[in-house]
Amino acid sequence: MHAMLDISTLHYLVLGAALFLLGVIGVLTRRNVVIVLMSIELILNAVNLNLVAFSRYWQGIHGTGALHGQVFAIFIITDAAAEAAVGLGILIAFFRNKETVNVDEVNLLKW
Amino acid sequence: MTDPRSLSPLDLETPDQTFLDANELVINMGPQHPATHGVLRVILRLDGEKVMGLECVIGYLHRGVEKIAENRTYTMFNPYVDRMDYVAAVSNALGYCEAVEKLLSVEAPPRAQYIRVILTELNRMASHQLWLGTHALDIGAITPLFYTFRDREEILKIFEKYCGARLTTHAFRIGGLQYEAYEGFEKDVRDFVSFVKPKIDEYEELLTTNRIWLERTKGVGVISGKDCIALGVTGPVLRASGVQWDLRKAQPYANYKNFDFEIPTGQNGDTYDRYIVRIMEMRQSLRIIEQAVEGIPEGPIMAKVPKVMKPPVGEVYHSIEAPKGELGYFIVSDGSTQPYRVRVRPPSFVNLQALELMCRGQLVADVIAVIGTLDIVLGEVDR
Amino acid sequence: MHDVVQYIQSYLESNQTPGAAGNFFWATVYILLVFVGLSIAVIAMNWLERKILAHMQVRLGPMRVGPHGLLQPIADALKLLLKEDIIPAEADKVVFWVAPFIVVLAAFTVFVVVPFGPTHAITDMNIGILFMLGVSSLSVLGIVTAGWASNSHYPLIGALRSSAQMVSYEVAMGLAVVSVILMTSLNEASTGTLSMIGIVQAQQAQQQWFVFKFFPLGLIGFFIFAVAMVAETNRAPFDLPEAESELTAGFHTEYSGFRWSLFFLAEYSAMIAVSSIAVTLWLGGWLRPFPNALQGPTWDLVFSLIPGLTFLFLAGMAFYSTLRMPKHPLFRVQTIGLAGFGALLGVIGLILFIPGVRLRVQDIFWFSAKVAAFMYLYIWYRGTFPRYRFDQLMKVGWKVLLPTGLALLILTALVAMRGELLADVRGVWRP
Amino acid sequence: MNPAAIPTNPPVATPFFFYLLATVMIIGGILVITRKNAVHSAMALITTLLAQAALYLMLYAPFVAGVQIILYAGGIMVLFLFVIMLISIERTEKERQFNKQWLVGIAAAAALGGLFIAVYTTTTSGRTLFPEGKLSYAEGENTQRIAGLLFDRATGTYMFAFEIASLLLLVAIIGAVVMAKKRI
Repeated sequence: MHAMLDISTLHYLVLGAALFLLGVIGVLTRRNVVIVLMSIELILNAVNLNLVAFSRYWQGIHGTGALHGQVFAIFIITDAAAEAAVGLGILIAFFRNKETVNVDEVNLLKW
Repeated sequence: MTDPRSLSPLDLETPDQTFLDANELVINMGPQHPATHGVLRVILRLDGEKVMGLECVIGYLHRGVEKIAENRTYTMFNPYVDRMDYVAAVSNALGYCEAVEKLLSVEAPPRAQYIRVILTELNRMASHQLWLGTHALDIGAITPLFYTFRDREEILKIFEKYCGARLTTHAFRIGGLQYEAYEGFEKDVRDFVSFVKPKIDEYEELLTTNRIWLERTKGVGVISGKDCIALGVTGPVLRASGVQWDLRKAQPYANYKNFDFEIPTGQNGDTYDRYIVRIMEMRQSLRIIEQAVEGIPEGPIMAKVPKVMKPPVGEVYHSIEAPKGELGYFIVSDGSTQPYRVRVRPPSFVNLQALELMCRGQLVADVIAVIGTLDIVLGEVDR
Repeated sequence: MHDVVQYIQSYLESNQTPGAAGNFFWATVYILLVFVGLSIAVIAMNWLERKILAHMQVRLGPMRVGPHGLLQPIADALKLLLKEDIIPAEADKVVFWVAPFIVVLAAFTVFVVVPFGPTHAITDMNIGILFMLGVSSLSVLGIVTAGWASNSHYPLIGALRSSAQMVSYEVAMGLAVVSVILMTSLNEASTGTLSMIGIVQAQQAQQQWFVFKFFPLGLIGFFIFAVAMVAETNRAPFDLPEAESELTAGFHTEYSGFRWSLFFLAEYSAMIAVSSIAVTLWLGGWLRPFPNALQGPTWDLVFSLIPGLTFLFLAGMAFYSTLRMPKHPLFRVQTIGLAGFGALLGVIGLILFIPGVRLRVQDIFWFSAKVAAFMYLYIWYRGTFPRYRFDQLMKVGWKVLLPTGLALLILTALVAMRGELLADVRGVWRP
Repeated sequence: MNPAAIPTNPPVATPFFFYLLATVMIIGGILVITRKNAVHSAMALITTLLAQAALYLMLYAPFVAGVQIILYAGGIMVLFLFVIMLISIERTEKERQFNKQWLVGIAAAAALGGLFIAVYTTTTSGRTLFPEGKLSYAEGENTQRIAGLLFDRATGTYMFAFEIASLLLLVAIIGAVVMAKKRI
């Protein structure tokens, strides 16, 4: 197989980085809270991709394949579920009070 | 419960604000909808699945029956009443004929009255069977529909043999009957009674103790007897709320006082009780039919009625217990061949008033169940 | 050329699934076979549902198109394909287009891991059951987007209902599945498996279908799954998302023609998919009845003859019906058609008697027979039960099935681990 | 580890599938952050997530792939769609989509991207920091191994973390209920 086409860990890392950047741009520039939350999911997924790629690279202490990265990815998915549930809960409470879903209108801590 | 009459729809407090305090969902159920039994249009205001309010829009089947009556002679108007409650055409005709007979101060001969009772009670069976099938279909049980239609077919066959029509029978004439009972009428009716008795048990087997049926109907669309009376609701709906009011007993007409039968009543006024009351009414109808068929007297079938009917000036109100409730005819005569005014008190129209009271705060699925349990026929609501 | 033949033949001796053997030719063949088989099953199911339901309801069902309406599904399919494809003006066009495909893809993709036999699966995944549950849960996305994209109230309510319903019942379903996975770990190595083939092999090794394991725990799990799977596929009595009398047609109210038929296809293949899960997890998958009690070459022969005999019996039924067809010129074509159908069934039955075919196909037959029993159950439910109301549906899901599932899981774990637990207790009390 | 257990079938057409899935993911990611309509964003995100699940399969992480499909695509995204449908979105579509600090955001992202490039191109003694990984266990053992790390008495490094994660989920459930409920 051609060396250029061989897929190494770095390929996955670059892809992860690209997704991470897209997520960062989304979080920093969009006004709609739902899309901001989705961008956060993108970031978390980019991290997950890196972790799983690393887990293939990291052979464990005795070279038996310890899969720590994959376990981390599972924890991150758990975390993402919790984040989405609470985030969307806040969003609904926010929408009920202000009738808007734009982040830059959340400039009061109290209303 | 406050008296519903004292409240306008706006005064009725909504059970809950919408979940998001925001846009409530307004959906338009009907006039083209599989479960509004014709062309009823219900505008539902929903919070998710919960009904916050509803409004019935009727009139899609309005044919001006009452106005037509003013331009027809008494005899000519007779077939029109069949088109109101078209699933219980015989009852409509009975009410109209008796009202005009009252106006003319004649009475149908006993034999005619017995045959009238048999046909009317058969029609009550047919109406209840149709109701049961469609009601069960609305709640999602599709099989009872085919069972009830299979058995209703036997009734329609008897009608067809008797007067040639199956649905809009025009079975009675003012003053009695047009046709003598055909050869073997009694046998057919007896056969039908023995045929249908086990079938009613069959319906009950499918539904009465079915857990899902119980959950879907118990405590759904509850209406108290007091509210029923306040809203003028009659028929099985009223009786299921515990009020023992049946015009066949309360104001006996057409020889009903000669028959021995019971008025089934419920206690809770919910959909399940209405179902049970109607099932029991079917059995009572069979009982009346059995008695009537045993005791058909011989004799004439037509009273002495003038060819050109000119009732004396005056007015009359006559009501009968149609399958759906009190069916009343108010006829004003100015002494001419045509009625000056005919006003029909259709049971479906009046019963439909209770819909909002019964549905408020319930779920969308219950609206369907309640429309079904009210047993409305739009031909009668809109006239 | 010889290499190609060698490549193709090598698989037949490998005793592996095409996916595990890495054989792309056979994987493609299996994918095509599964796809075609599934389509035929959906068509047959369509006809059978209408006929069986009709006979439950004292009527005949389709009788006009072909003998006993056998060609009715094909006529319907033609009608649907030729129908005008209507997209509502205010609909979100892209999402409206995509939604039916999501549902169909989700419903068909799960069959990648369904084991019709020890070697008759497209592939065997390490996470087989997880994959099946995951991919079949994707169909809810299609339903939600279909309801939303229609931009109409009834579909929206239907979509919200179905998403809530499917998500809730997945929980109970998952708990029942996990209790089975616990049961698979009862071997010397005490490692369980999520692989569909592994689960069936565990049942074979433990000489017991999991429905009878730890009686009545396995049975309870099976019942939880059997209820949840009906809700998961939106079938009566849990067919609220498409409750005809309330929401006209639920989430696919605005769909017509080909797109609607995709939903239809997806619904039936999803029914087959969840039934396959139930069969694999609790009813021994491809295992014939009594694989251990009735062992030996004689019994093997007897059971391997049953598939052919079944088809011959069906052929006999078809011929009997042919004799009963009205002797009238108008029915001549139909009579010939029915006889031809009977002959087809008979030929299939005879082919199934050939020893090589017999041994390879009997697993598929037993699997399909068990799935067919579930399909009959689905139709039976539809003919018998009224529809649940939404809150009652949620009550059944969350207040009945979920606690039962949790209790079942804990009990199964306790029973499965009783040896170690007892050892622990002894260690504590008698040090 | 028994060397015979290591899979002998080499993955086929890996580069093709990698680039295909990577393209799908990148396009999906771009669509997520640029669409006006939140439902379209969600659909794009679902596509991205599914492509990522396929990448996990290519990385011999089937269990993570399964969890990704069942939890992310089947669970979290349904939640997202549900919320998008609950709140009206017709109005937000006509509004300004990007906030006032979009320039700063893109600048920050660019800086971060520069950092990534700097790290990934760093080489020590002629090789990058991240050489290609090798699978050192049988593919079919993936789930069992993860379970071992999470639950096993002997090898369960993450047992405590797992319990904490379940506590986190409990807190999240209660939090979400409290947030979304009007009156408690």
